[in-house]
Amino acid sequence: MAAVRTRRDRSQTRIDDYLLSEAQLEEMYYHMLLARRLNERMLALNRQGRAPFVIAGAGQEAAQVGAAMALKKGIDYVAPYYRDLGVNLVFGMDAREAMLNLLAKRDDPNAFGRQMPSHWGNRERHVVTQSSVVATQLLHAVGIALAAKMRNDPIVVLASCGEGSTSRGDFHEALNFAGIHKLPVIFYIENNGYAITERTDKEMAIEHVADRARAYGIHGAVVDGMDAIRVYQTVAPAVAETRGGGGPYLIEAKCYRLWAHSSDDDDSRYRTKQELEEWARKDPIKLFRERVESDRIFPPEDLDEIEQRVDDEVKEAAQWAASQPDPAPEDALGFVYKEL
Amino acid sequence: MAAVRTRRDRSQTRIDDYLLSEAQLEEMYYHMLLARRLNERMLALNRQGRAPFVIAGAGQEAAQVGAAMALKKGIDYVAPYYRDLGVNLVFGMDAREAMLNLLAKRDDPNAFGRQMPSHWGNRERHVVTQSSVVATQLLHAVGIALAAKMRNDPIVVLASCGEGSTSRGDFHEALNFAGIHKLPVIFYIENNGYAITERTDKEMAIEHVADRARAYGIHGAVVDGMDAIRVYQTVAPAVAETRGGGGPYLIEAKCYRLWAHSSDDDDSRYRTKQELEEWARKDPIKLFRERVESDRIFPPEDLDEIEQRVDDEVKEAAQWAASQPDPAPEDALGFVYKEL
Amino acid sequence: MAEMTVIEAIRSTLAEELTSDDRTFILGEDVEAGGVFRATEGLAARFPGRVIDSPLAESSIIGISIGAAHYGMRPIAEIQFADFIHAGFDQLCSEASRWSYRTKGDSWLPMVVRTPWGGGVHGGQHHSQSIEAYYCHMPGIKVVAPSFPADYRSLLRAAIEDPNPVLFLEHKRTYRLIKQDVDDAPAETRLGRSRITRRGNDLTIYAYGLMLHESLAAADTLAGEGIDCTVVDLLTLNPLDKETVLEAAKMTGKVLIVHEDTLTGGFGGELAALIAEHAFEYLDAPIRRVAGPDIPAMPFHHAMEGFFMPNRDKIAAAARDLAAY
Amino acid sequence: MAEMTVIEAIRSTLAEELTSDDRTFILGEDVEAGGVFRATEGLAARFPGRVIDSPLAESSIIGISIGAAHYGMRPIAEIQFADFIHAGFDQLCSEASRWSYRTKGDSWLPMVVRTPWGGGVHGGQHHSQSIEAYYCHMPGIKVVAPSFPADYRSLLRAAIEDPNPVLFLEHKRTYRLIKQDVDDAPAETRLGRSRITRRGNDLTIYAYGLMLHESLAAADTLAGEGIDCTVVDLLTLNPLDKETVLEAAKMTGKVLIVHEDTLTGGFGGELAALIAEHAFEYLDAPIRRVAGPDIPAMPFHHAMEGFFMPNRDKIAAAARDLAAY
Ligand SMILES: Cc1ncc(C[n+]2csc(CCOP(=O)(O)OP(=O)(O)O)c2C)c(N)n1
Ligand SMILES: Cc1ncc(C[n+]2csc(CCOP(=O)(O)OP(=O)(O)O)c2C)c(N)n1
Ligand SMILES: [Mg+2]
Ligand SMILES: [Mg+2]
Repeated sequence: MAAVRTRRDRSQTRIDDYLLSEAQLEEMYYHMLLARRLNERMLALNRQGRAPFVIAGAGQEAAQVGAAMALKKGIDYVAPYYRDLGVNLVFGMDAREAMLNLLAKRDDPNAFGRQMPSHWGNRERHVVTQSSVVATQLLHAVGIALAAKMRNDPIVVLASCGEGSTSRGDFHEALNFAGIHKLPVIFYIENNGYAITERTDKEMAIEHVADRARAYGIHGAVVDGMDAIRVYQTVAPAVAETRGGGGPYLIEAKCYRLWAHSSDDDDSRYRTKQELEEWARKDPIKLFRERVESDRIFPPEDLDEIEQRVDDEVKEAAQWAASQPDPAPEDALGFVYKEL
Repeated sequence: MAAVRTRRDRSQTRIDDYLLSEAQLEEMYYHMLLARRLNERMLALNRQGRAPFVIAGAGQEAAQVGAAMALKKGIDYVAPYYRDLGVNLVFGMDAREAMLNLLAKRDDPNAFGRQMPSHWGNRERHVVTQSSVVATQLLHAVGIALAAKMRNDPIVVLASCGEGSTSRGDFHEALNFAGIHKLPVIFYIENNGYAITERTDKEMAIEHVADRARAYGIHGAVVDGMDAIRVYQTVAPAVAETRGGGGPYLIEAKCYRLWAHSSDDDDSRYRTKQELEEWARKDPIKLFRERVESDRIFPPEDLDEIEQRVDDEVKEAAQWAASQPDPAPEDALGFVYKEL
Repeated sequence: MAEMTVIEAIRSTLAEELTSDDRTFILGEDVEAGGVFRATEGLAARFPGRVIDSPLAESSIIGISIGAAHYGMRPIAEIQFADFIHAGFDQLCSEASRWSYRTKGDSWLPMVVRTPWGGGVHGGQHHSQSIEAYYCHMPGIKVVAPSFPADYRSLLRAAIEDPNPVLFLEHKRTYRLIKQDVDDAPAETRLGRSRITRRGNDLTIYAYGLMLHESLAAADTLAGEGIDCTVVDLLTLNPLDKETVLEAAKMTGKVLIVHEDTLTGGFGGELAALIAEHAFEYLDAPIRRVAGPDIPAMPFHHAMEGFFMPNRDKIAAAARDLAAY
Repeated sequence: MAEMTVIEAIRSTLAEELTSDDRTFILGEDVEAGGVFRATEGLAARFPGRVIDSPLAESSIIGISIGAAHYGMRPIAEIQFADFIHAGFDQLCSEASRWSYRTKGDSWLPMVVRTPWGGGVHGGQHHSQSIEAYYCHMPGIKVVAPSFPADYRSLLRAAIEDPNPVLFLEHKRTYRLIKQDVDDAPAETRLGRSRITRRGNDLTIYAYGLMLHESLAAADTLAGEGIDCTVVDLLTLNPLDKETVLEAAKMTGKVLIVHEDTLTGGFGGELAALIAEHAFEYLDAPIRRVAGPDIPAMPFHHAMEGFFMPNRDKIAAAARDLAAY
């Protein structure tokens, strides 16, 4: 995990209401904010014609960072999906790498320019490589959990996807297998209300994806995905339970896609300004700051300082990454097969 | 539907306890028995080396005939699976055709020798053609129901498969779509306890497949599939409700596969004689006869006469079919594309 | 006469077919809002209830279309990107392709699966694929890959009217790139026919989709150098118009097969094999193929994408070699 | 030395690999009870917890194997019949084939998918298919199709030890039909190599699986008629041993490609294309293919099945024509 440069030594002691320490809360804010600011910069670069494609997690930072922080870095695995910049930051990606990924630079540690941006993957960091095909990763997560169980490794795998992606057969097959073998997997659904243009009622006839847990004999939970602290407080005990052999979880984080689907999408054709404005008021980063400020966890200056640090990092990273080498044309070749 | 030659004119009036008339009960017994005796003859032919492959529905006749009788022949559709000889008999297949199918004769109206036996299909009779690939037909049924709904045709589609087959992604995708569009489909699961060698606990972590209905916002029901009358009484109202726009049903008929998976399978390697004997006592045909006899619906002679008639038909059909023409080698060609 | 892009040709044909045949309907992801390429823009409002958003599930899009077609409708399924059709492979291969065969024509499936394919749009591994080779090895499925707007119109109409499952491949790079004056009257193109688009005596180039345009451009350049090319627009890939393919090979004795798809096991192999068997005596040179390299799929970065994509220069270079042979 | 059938060769190799490498395990339908062909008979008892019955869901068998392989295990997946792999096409194509490529080797997948393929067993449309063409068009997947028990042993071991996804095709008709004395010592066969099994100057036959045996039988007959055939056992189909393929073509100048799979778009097209490009100057005759007819899949009835299946007589007849050319 990228070291979070704390302003002063934060307390490691849990704050009762939060179940999180000051240090963790700072990390939480830092990662959420970094995800947002990186995404903003990425979109700006796209609008300037300097980045061909952006797909972002704006509105889902709390869902992502809160869940990822409930895992043990270096031990647990994540099989994330394209919006999960927040998850990746928690798992050790830094701003520079995020920018290398955006620009498909030769040294992007995720895909070396071979995949679209936001297709994560890093073996050493336990981030499972992913394609654009949604929901396939749920089965990979199950396979990792099966293997770990066979080896008696006490790990947990968190696999995430959008609510629309739960319509695919692979979702069913993954949860079914995990249920049968009581595997240590958290299926984590970031329900942001849309699958590109389709609202949730086009994807399912039920209100909560999490209600599907019963169909597989596994645990289900719904959490307010705009509240990072609640997310953490929901996912952390589930992680502990599944690690202890309690079987898989299906957790649904209710959130909202604050931006269009991607830089190629025009969302004005299928949703109203009014809807957007309503949700903007629930912005997870804004909410978080308001809460920790009103609870006086940190002085506002500290939070401002984190904001400043994030801005600096993003700016520096964008500049640095732009100057990094592109892949050569013939870098298209190689590694079709692994040689050991 | 093949005319059932009744011994005398049975009453068409419903018998209160049964919700079925005498005539229907006779038809029910006739079709269950015909299915069983045909399957027995088929297996005998296989053992004599005269039929290369048999896959039978012994133990599931009540589940099949009871459900099919709840539909409107000529109007409703079935998308059956390989064990569903009983469904097909109710929908109009006769003993001769069943034997043509077994022997892959040129004039088998299901597949003209092109498919393995028990791969049903007959457009005119509203029996949807099926492959060996399990569960694909659930989606075809949904497509038919969607089309019918678009056309305002008040039909119902019954799609069946085994409990093992519900593990496939297509099961999930079919139920999800049907739920979203409230389509007139009955997903009918014949839970016979085994998927070849695998018991149900290898296929799912829950006890009742029907509990999955909730995951799709549709109705679910479990019924004793060894009792044809109960099956009818469960399926008939569901058919009426879904026809009226009440949305799809997932109905699970608990039954038992009395024989090995197929003529190629040796079930002694994975189940005990004792288990088989216990279930043989619940043989759906035996149970049915006992009940109508003790309730004095028909005199025993009538039932004996039906038995005799069935035996005669099966014998005649087997002989007749054996003498029917085989496909010529070059009949392998043609109809790759439909010409209109 | 009106100038139309490829996407306009498709959209207008869809509208016409929805108007003229009430058995047609559209099923796919995001089609109600117009689809990601806007092929169905405005249609949901014009044809209420007949443009249907599917859940995000490709096997179901195909499987449900099969059922609806069996019932007598004429579903037009949209798979958002060809790259995502793979989850529907089973429904296409095990079911759709055999529906007529296994019932000896008792049942049949008048259905179309439209899907954008091909690269050169910065789509990376999963938004650039060529999928035709898989489906050209699936008797029972027809595969169509037009290049010009007028052919998109006539072949899409023909596909919808055909009683068989048709995979209708739309090269996404050409959607807005290629324009053509299109007659109001239906063009003559029929399913199952290829067309000799340009005639020349020195060598024959076979192509489809974007590569047909690149091949024509290459042929122009080569003409200036005194190399006269025949260019065959294959149009329907399965079943293939063997007659036209072989005629064109025999005419020039030298053949160059072009496709964007990766080389090994690509559709070009079948073309080469046909020619090597049935036009052998006419051949004056080795059969050459220009195709994508044998890597799983197109990389994202533009430099590597450019390396992957065949284009007019690579085609012209191979043609020069061949002409000089 | 012991005489072994193909199925015994497979079973014994599985047992050896489970013994020698504790990262290996078996996942598939009915494998605990031994599988429908008894390839895994007795293994569940000998290796508790390492022979795992999967639910009836092919996409999950492949997808879960991917995850386990990524974690460092060596899963050996069984797809009960090759015909049912289609639902796993997406996991193989979109995921397994690209795992190494898209991470530039940061991640990789040491996994094997074993599956019985081929016809002649009265299996009808869905228990007889050839699937190799699809996967030979998938760079990143290795495809192996042995013919002799000794090669089954060495190539299955090599497949399990390979760090890449390998599709291991077992011709089900040969399971009990083909026997061979097998050394205790590992055979030399390596992934990626074809073998010239028989040498003759008149023409070259390429084959794999059951058809290799039929080709050898045809070659015997033809030898009695004074026609001497070279027979190439392809063994690994993807990536292909181009060197051996071309060498054998150049040696005789006449080539006959044999496969059970349907003709159009089959693997034979690629072979023919390679030869027509890279051995063109050596060719003395059109490239011939003997293959299944272009129908969706093998019909059930034995008369039609016989019509479908290539065999020694059809191969010999084609070879005679070719020799006489
Ligand atoms: C199998 C597949 N089909 C279609 C697509 C195209 N596509 C990309 S994202 C997306 C919507 C996903 O919605 P959801 O799962 O809710 O995730 P979100 O984007 O809302 O986070 C679609 C249809 C795809 N990537 N994969
Ligand atoms: C997709 C697919 N995979 C595997 C098979 C092989 N197979 C045939 S029947 C069967 C078991 C089916 O079990 P279930 O659904 O419970 O039906 P049952 O045979 O018990 O009636 C299997 C695995 C198949 N036909 N289709
Ligand atoms: Mg969403
Ligand atoms: Mg069963």
